[in-house]
Amino acid sequence: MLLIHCPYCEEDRSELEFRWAGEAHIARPENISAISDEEFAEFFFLRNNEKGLTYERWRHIHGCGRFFNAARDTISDKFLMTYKAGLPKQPVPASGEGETR
Amino acid sequence: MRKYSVFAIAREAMRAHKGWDAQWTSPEPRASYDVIIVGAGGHGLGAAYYLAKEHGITNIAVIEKGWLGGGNTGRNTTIIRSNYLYEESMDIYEHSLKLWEGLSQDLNYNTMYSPRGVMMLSHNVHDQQSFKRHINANRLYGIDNEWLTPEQAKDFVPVLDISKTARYPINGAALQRRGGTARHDAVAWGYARAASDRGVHIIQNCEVTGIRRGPNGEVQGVETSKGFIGAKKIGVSAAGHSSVVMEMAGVRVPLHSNPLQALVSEPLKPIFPCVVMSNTVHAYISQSDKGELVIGAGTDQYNSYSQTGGLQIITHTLDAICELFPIFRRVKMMRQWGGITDNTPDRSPIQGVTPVPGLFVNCGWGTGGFKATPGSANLFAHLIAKGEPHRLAAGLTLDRFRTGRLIDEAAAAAVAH
Amino acid sequence: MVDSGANVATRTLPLSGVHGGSSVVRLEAAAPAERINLRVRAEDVAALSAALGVDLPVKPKTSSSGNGRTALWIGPDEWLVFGDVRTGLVASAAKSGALHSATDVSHRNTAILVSGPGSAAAINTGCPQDLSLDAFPIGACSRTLFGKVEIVLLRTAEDAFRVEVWRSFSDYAFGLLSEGARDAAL
Amino acid sequence: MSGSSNSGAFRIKGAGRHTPARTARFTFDGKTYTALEGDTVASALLAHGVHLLGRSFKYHRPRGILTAGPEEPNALLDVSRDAARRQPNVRATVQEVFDGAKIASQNRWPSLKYDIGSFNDLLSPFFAAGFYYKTFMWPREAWHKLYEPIIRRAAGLGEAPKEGDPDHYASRYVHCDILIAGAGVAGLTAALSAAATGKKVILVDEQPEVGGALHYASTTIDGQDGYDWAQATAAKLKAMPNVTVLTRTTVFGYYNHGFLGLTERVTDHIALPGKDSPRERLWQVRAKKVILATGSIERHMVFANNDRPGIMLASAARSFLNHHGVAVGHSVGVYTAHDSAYEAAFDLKRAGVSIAAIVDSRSNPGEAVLSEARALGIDVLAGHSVKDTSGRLRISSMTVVRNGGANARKIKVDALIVSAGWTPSVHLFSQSRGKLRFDEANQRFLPDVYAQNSISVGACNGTDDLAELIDEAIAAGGGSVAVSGENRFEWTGGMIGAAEGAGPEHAVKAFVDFQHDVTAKDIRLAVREGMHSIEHIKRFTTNGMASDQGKLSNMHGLAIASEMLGKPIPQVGLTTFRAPYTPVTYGTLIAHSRGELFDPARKTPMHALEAAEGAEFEDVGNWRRAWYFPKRGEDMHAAVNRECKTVREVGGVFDASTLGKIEVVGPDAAAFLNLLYTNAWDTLKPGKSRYGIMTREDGFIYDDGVVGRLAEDRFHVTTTTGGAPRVLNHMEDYLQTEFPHLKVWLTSTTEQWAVIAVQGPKAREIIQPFVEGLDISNEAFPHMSVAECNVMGVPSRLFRMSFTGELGFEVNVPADFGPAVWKAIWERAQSLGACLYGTETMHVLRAEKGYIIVGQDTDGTVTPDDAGLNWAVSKKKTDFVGIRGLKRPDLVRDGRKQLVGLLTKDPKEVLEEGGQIVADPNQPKPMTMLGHVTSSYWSENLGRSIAIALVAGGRARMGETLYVPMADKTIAVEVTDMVFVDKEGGRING
Repeated sequence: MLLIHCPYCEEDRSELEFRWAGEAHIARPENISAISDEEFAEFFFLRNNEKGLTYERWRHIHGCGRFFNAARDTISDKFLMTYKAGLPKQPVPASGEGETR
Repeated sequence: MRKYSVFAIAREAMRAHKGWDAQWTSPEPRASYDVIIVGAGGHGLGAAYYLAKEHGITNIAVIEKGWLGGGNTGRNTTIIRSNYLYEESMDIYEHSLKLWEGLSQDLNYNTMYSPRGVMMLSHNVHDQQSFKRHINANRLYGIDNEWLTPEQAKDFVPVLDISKTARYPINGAALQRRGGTARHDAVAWGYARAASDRGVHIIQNCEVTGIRRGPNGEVQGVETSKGFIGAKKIGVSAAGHSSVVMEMAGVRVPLHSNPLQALVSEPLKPIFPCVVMSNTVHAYISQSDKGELVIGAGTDQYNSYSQTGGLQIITHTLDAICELFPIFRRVKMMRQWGGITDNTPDRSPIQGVTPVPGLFVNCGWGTGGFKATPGSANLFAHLIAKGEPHRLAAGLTLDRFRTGRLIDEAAAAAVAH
Repeated sequence: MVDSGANVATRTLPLSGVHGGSSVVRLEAAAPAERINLRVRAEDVAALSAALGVDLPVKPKTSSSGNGRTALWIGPDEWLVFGDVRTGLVASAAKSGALHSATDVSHRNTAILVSGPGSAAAINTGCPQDLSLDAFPIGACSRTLFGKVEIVLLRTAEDAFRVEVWRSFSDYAFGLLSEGARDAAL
Repeated sequence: MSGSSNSGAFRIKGAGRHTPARTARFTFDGKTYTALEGDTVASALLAHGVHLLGRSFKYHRPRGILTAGPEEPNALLDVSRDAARRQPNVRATVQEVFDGAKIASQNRWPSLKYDIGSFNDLLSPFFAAGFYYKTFMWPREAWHKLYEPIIRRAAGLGEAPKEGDPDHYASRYVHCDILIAGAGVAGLTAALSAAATGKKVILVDEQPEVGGALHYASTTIDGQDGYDWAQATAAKLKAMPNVTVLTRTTVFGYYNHGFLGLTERVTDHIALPGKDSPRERLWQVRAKKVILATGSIERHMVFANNDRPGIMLASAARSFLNHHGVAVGHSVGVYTAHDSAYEAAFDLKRAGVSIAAIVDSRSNPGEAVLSEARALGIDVLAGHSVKDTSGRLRISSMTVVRNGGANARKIKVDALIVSAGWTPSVHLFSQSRGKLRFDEANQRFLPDVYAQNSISVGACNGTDDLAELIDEAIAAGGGSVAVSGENRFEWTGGMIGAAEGAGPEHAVKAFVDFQHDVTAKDIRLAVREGMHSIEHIKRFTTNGMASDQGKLSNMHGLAIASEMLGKPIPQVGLTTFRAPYTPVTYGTLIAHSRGELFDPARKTPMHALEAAEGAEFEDVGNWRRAWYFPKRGEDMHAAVNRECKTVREVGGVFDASTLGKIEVVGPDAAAFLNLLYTNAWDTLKPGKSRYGIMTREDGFIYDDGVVGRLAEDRFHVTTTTGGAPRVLNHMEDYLQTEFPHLKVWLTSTTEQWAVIAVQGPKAREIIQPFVEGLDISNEAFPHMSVAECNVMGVPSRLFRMSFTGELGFEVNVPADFGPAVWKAIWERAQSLGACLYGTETMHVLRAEKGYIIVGQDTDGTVTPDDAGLNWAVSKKKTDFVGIRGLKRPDLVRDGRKQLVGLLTKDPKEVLEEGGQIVADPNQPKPMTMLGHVTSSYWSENLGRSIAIALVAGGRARMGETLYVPMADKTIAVEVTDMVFVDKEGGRING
């Protein structure tokens, strides 16, 4: 069960309160009715599915209700950061591999 | 290859089983092959086997970053059925089921295909409408699937609770008697042994890191952790990692990789005779030959390559199982694990040519990969050998996402397992 | 409008008369309340606060009370405001003259009052949030999950909470709270 | 030796920590025994000299007690309180005895002593690892019909319970700063240190009391006996407000982001549990930091016939003696490769037990233990091995040979204690996704790279020295405390893999995994057959896959494989440790989520009134909806026929409260709806409503419903019952992320309103007296009007709308007023001859009018045009969600499936919903199917059946005859339009 920092509630909350909402920073084309079939397929279906750093959306559906963005490593499932919807893609530090103790 | 039989076992028993050969060899890679298949799961190994057996192509390498059969082939709940709704699905899963029926004999390896029946529980009018739609379509297509009353369902699975006071009472069930289970490791190992025997190289612990392309964009081979290996044709069958491998050739595929969890109980004496699934309460269960209750849990909501998932997925599955079978509340979970499923937007697979000459793809099997293994492998072999899809797999192309001609089993019938 | 009369409807609360709990937790249905879901942009918060007579809190997870009304921060532009019946919340909000959305949800929600030393433990039987006083002090509030239903939780005292829940989920919430109350007493 | 006579002949006076006067009686396989309170089933039976407790999985070999803890692979029993409270596969070494317990052995028939299944042991040459992959293939059907049932019957261990579980379980979420797993020396010390910082600490241990290895070890801490120090420390910790100490609690899973699952056994050790007490409690902990102090587990020696009852780990024998006061035999042999077993021998010797010999496979045991052994007069055979044992149901002798020598001698023993050294318990570390490294010097895996905020201390971290361990634990806790300790002996030694005594590989059974009967030769066979990865070996032999999950066997198996392969251990690999650490009861994981609390059953405000009127209900999503209202003697068919007739002829009252409702408010409300629905909304005037269709970007119908405009800036949107939450989520998604510039807000009001639909010719007459301040005549309030008004003194919303084709109203009143208004309306309706009707009649009436139900007549692949609703797709709008998806090639091609009506040639024939449609019923299979029946009913109003279907090119097939082939007959149908009743639509105006 993930622990997710909601940038609106400014607090870490259990994954149970959230719903994943797909890849982030995919803007709906302004001129959507004019794009080609290929462009539509790209917009609607194609996703990066990164192994490693991914930018994704979550909704704090059982909390403040806001959609927001997150940067997460899909290998470790670690969140590198979360930030509010509408902000551009944020640069993140490289995902740590863990440490020896 | 030494033939397996009860007589061979008896002979070996007399001499402490010293005479068995390795089931497959572990050769160093050649400089190049006619065909390279990326991914030594059941689909990849099977495709190599059928290329050798049915298409006369034996200069093949199956390249695997881990160990063969170690991905979803060895991590699933081994359910086999073919009672899907759309013709494209029925074609491929029924082709697969027919191959399952003779697979042990074909491979000379007991894959333990056990047609103990797959029963899908109906809990409400909507389920009933959907199941009958499937049953009728299956019947007209020549696939067995029948409607049972609650009492008939209980006759088939005596531990089923069909009381009207249940939170979601059962109002009937669909049963495919030819559906069932098989032994997952045996499928990978059986294909590996049979392919290896026909000269196929299985290269384990070798990670593909790039796909080299020629002047016309055609494939030339793969860069790997063991160096460059040339190939005229490349078939990618890498399940949850298909996005990653296809990206190396610059081809994007519409996939999400999600953790899918499963669990087994401690071993119990036989109590559960078949496979039971319920879409309404989201659970499926069977009992392995060792006596473990094998329970498929849900998919975690986010994409991940971590092969782990949240405890809440497990608990939500178990509460559904125990609601259907209250006698199991005192049973214990012995082991839980996760795999990575590769899911397409319409939850149906992609198998076909790609924009890159010589590159073929087989992915997106989601939760249906195991049951499809022989059929998918067989048709993938055809695709690679002929350069175009077999009639039975013609609808599984990438192009459907452009045209909108989806095969949306999920939309038609809740979650497809 | 609540007066009895031949042709005047009477009110039936979803958890009417229900109570329960254990030696350390008391569970009871709250009195009927008037509630609005209020949506306001940041620049209009002051105007709405003034009109309602209660400061709309802008810090996450906080609430404020005034003039018999309580406002809970739900989201960055969302509040749940409640008060006694016939307090006229929608009309008050309208007087602000500022852009907003006030939707009457008086009957959508019902509330369960949880009190006693075992309250937090009872709620934690189904709520994944940290309800220690440090993390969830008096006056803290949050929309969250309770078992399989959504609730809005408000801490009204060190050992007292108000659980707001949609009416059709109230039986479930009360049932699970009862289980939690029983376990909290052990 | 003289033991307490009633609690067992092997009870040693003065030994152990139980009170002799406090006894409990239980039965084992029907025979009654007396135990002492605090005994485990294992210690209680051993006290009576009972060693034979079970049969193995495959060969049905007699098995005893190997361990004293949760790693036990052999002694799995069936424990019951009563018939319903029966638990299979319980570890005798964990289960505490309670008065009245009924305990039985498993996996044997007819009895534990004479088990027919043990015939398998004689056939074992045939049953080599993986033999089943090589045979049972002929004839084809024989696997499922013949061989598999035999294998299944032989396999499995315990019997599943036969009755539903009457016990209940609890669950709690909890947060802490530091969770400490394990309360041995390391865990307790870390807890003291952590507690001193004032942080919130949870200390967890799986045993009934804290102490871990201090239960048996000769350790002195702070000048006190170690066990006593542990109890005093626990008491001190429990008294601190920031510390929680949980015993009988197992950390079974270490998941993502500091989330851990714990299971607490609350009543399984109590004779008469209180009725409010849960059997077990699930703790779901979110910890900021985790200190793993999980200790280590002793390994057995791998040699021939090392599985006989009476053979057990040395540390287990010590626990039974020092904690429970039970000697494991009269004449005990020792076979070891590690110093620790010597201490067990010393303790036993001092308690008066004869030590036959210490057989040490090493030629150089630790000096300290050697001299102590000499001092106690114990015979030590260093550089020797046990090459075999004998004894049918219990060990009677061991055969000892000098390493490399030939002359074997038999030594009589009634118990043999063994130790091959200790395996650090890195399970939780590994579950947390930490990476292990191989400690070559000590042949063990240790924590290396941490993936979460955790730290391993003590034996699980490979820290053997007590002073170092204490320092490590204090540092991990972060506080400053002083603890000092001393062990009597420092231990050396240890081995993994087959011991000398494993003998020639083909001749003997030297068990690696006891429960699954995996022997050293099975692992060697796997390697020979090409299994070179430990995962392959594990799966091929099933080593480590039994219910103990390889706690004893994994390292041995790995070492044997490594030797066979000639590869160092890290290259062969280590299988991953998966949760749970020990098996966890489903009931605990589920906790309250059962019965009424399994899934909330949502009921409308009028539910109780409807039930009182005799309603049958159906499940629609989470909702319970009134399905039909049978009168005395009516079946569903009769009731629905009557309701259908009455609504069309007089009127009916229907509970429509479950429909989703969303309040859309703001100056841009119409603009927003324009983007979310295919229809145009800016043209809708306040006071009017309109049927809307929502598509997603792909152009397929997602939801539908009537939308009323209450004011310029306020809409009352309705959705389907099942679609309400996802439609709101879909709208919020677009509003927040694609159209955030729009000034509009959304609020769910589904449950704010009770909705009472009144339909039929007398609908207006029925509601008229209750409506205040509104003219509801056809002229003033025509079809698709909406208004705010008072109903019975309550501010309400009145819709003029119809899902039946009749004159109709939907009265929305605030939900708490629903029952009163419903009652009043129903009383009047009844007096006018109208009826109550449920969802089934609603379905029939709407089908008679050709109104679709999204989710039944459409399935996520249907466009508005397919559904004949193209009129609802605005041609003027330049944008709405779905506008582009709708134009894709496959969505505009000819021959798509379209909704049409079907009339059976035989009017009495009612089609099956889900029936498939073909043009030529005589074609061979697989047939070409044109579509399917989506809705089908008997229409009492028409005196015939009606149906709606999706048919390829359907609208171009009007009048065509098609066929619906069923299993027993073929039904001919004619394609028609979808409106079966009142094609002109006049009835809607009454």
